[in-house]
Amino acid sequence: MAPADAFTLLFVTAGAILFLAGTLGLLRFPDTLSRLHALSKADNLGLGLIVIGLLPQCDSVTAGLKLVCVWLLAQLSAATASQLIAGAVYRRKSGP
Amino acid sequence: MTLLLDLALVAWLLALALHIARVRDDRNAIVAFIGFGLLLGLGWTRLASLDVALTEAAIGGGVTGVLLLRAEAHLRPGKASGASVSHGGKTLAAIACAMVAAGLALAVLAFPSPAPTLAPAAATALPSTGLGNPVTAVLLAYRALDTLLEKVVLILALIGVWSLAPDHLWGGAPSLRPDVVPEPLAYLAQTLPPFGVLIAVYMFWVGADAPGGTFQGGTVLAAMWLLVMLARLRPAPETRRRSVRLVLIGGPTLFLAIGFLGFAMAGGFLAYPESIAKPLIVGIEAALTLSIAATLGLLVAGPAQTAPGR
Amino acid sequence: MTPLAAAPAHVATPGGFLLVLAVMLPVVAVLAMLALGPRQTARIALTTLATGLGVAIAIVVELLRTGAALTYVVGGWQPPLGLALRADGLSVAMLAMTALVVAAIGFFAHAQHGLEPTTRHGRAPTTFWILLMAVWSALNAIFVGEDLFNLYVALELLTFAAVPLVCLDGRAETVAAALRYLMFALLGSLLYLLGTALLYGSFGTLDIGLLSEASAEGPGFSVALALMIAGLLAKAALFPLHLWLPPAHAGAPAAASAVLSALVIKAPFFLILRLILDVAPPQAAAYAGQVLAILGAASILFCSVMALKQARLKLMIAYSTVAQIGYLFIVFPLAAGSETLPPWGTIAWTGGALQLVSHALAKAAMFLAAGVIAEAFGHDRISDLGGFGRALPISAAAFGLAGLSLMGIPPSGGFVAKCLLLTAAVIGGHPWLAATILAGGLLAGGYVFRVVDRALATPAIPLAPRKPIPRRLELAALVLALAAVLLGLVPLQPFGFLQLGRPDSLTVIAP
Amino acid sequence: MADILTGAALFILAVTALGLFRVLRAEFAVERMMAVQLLGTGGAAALLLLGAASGTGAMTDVALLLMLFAAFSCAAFALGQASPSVEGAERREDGA
Amino acid sequence: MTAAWLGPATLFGLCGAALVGIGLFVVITHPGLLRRIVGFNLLGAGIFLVFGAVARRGAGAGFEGDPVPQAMVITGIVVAFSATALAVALLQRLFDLTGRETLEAQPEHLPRSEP
Repeated sequence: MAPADAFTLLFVTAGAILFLAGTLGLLRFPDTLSRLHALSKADNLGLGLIVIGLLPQCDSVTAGLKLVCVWLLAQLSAATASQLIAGAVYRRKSGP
Repeated sequence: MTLLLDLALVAWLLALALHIARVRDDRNAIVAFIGFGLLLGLGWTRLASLDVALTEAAIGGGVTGVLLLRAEAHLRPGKASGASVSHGGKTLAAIACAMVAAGLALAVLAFPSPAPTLAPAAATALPSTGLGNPVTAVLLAYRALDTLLEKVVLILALIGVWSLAPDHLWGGAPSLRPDVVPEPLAYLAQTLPPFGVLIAVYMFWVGADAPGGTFQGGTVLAAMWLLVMLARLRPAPETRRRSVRLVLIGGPTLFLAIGFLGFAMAGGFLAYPESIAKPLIVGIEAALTLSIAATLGLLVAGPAQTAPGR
Repeated sequence: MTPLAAAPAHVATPGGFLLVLAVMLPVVAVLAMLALGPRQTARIALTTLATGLGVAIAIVVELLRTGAALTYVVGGWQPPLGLALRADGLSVAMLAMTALVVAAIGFFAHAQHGLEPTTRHGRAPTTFWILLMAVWSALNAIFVGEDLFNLYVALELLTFAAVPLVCLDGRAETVAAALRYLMFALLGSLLYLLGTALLYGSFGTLDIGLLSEASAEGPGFSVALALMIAGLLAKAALFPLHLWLPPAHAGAPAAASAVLSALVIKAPFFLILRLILDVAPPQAAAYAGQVLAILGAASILFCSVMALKQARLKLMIAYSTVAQIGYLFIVFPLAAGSETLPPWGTIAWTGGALQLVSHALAKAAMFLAAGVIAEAFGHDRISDLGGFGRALPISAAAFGLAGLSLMGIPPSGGFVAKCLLLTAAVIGGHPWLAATILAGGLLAGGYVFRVVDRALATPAIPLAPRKPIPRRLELAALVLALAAVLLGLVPLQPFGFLQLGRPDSLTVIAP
Repeated sequence: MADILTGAALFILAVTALGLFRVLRAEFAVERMMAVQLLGTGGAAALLLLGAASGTGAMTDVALLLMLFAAFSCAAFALGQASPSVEGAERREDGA
Repeated sequence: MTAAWLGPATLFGLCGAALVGIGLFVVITHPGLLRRIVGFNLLGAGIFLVFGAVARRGAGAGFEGDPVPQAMVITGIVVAFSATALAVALLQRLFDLTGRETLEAQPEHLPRSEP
């Protein structure tokens, strides 16, 4: 196996395991906020690892840039989404 | 392995559809529908239709979703569940629908082999359009009349939506304003649009030769515009404004004008002279992208809710 | 750009570009109306009506001159990859009829909008003009389309133009009626689309000409055709799928009702006709024809009785529409044709085509007359209209003349149509269809007479209009009603015309 | 290599599916918003892997759009959630 | 041969058939109009998948699918979106005017009208 492939394999596996961890957290954790935390951290890290793992497989710089772009977008949306959810949970608890 | 993947996707899609059919709460169903749209986008890549995958993710998972969510929020105060269909009626309907599905499944299985296809014909004709993406060639050259009429359909839907405003508000601005804009959303509405516009331009630009094109780019633009309006960074424009209407009709008008020019330049309606076919098509696409973005955005925004200023 | 097929399925004819104009002219009008704003809308509409009428006349002249169908291949891309437009005798008759009716309705609407100068550039009039143009474009596209998917887009265009027409006045009942209409129409479009998917999967083409040459058979084909016809039936409001129609057509403003009842409803029927005649194999066509005839007969009887029971004039006319549509569907078994005689050589075919045109003219006239009555008296309750003939003689005359055509009383287009159908039913050995035609005529006589009786009544207090009605408002209905009657006086002319462009035209067997 | 990447995509999709149905069943409506976020990340990861497996560069574009619209839908959902009248109705409906 | 039978084209075609059934069921039986509109979208998605199966089967000439049905699906998706938007606008207007979100309680007509 070429070193690049081994690198890919390693990171993709790690990413997949993080996805699993995120979902387990979602299934197991008792309250909304901790579930949210588990989900956003694990999934984004997972996606990040997969993107890093796939970078050696790219045949051009643009393709690599697009991969990084996907990850950046995920960061942005995850950050916003978790803040929005957390805000909604907070409002629900304290009342308007 | 790919077989397993396909099976999993199909099973998942059907489970989501059943969830949508059975769940009581409308909003739950709509969230599931958005998920369904995103997943269906994935499914289309398995059918090797990346153009459709992009469209489905954008329209099915994005813009339709926000339209339905807004409608649900609008209708929520009056949640009086209507008289449901009787149990017997439901069973009967279920049997009838199952029969339709089964008949359709048999028809799908009975498709002839080898499958009839226009792929070779499309490939042979592709060089004379100067394009590299056959789907774009079908949409803007071989079957350009379909696309042109479909643009009129979009505009007409918008006219229909606008006509639902009360008389004194007609011509005014639709209102997308929520009562509160959560702060993170304002942040998202500021950071996401530059990304989105970049992606839209890219989608439109690669569309001539690779999956993508005017619909996908237009939808992304529409979504970004909606986001800006939703976060109250910009108000929705008055529908009677000349500039709004000119953007709306710009794409179809250019399309139609070049179509008529074809009588003079290429011997027929919607025919392009071979030497400048590609620039003409890309020009039409550019104008259409803007028009689609404006139309989709205004369709989601709905009829006017504030009276036009004098 | 060279055509692909070795032997092209469609060869463009010199006059073919007229078909493009017929479809695209109203689209240009829609775009111009949006660009120039409400103040110019009516002017653009009237200009387009005149030009469009000219294009329709040019098409008729071209067809008569060449004696062959007009064909156009869009962009030079031959089917199956590209699209073709084609107009044979029947299509041209539909185009011409549509242009005439749209022009008359436009004339009426212009006069009516002029009655209220404060709102004439407002929401309802402006939207009406845009939608009228869109309906016209969609109808023309349906009448000349040769590609089933292109026809799907045209059908959707028609739906999206017709639904807002229903709720133009914005009352809650009409919005509900529009929504119900939209639901039925969408279900219909989707079933139709499903059928095209199956057809494409089986044959790799959606061109009607190529499909009929493929002489297709097989279970998938039948499923596809059944789905498409079922979808179109929902749009054509044939019994028992008619429930959406009466509230939708009766609730709309008069000019819009006339468009919907006279024209819009004909498009799905026209497509069913094309599917059964041109695409379906003879066996399946015969079977489908039987089913459609039974539904058609049920429509005639049930909805004529319903029309008789209505208290409001516009609802009565709307129910009458469903009943009259029924006549079109009983044509199928009567015009089945034979080895030596193709369907379009039969007298029932001619009768059906005449019914199609004469109903459009008569129904538009009736709705416009009803619109004048509602405008004059502020309501359309039949029982309270005693003596309206004295106040509005022209409208009463228009209503009566249009009624002649609906009942099938000579001399009128409706009479010739129903007479031909009756003859065909008797000759072809369909006694129950003959009986239905007669019963339908009697029932139509009943509901038309109810209104005519009111018109001629002399109540103690003479009915007075609440506002003056200008003559030109009443004129459009009279012109249409007269056209419906005149159609019966020149019965032999349309016969050969309707067969132009059909393969192997045979000599006509006149009754 | 292609098979391994496809397998990883399948794994991530399956894990995401588990999480999705958990979230759709959540008693708090806010949490359902996570469903879309989850699908965006998981779907994008799966698409990137599949794209690398089949060597189709345009798959990255689909992933990009998926992520973009997941973020967009989240925002739309949050707004439906945010209006006070809705919050009130929400509490009653959930009985929380 | 098995591979051809169980390829994505057949699988997603069958999925489309099932989706048509589910969508039709929602459209016919659900009392809420908003859900019916969602049902129409499911029905549409099923039909588009059938088109997709047709397109995938028609791979040839160096293309992985027949571009003509793919283009039709794109047109169809846009038309379906317009239909959804118009239906939603009508529904919201009806709700504003009457407070109802069903089509029932029509005095002069039968309450259930769907086929």
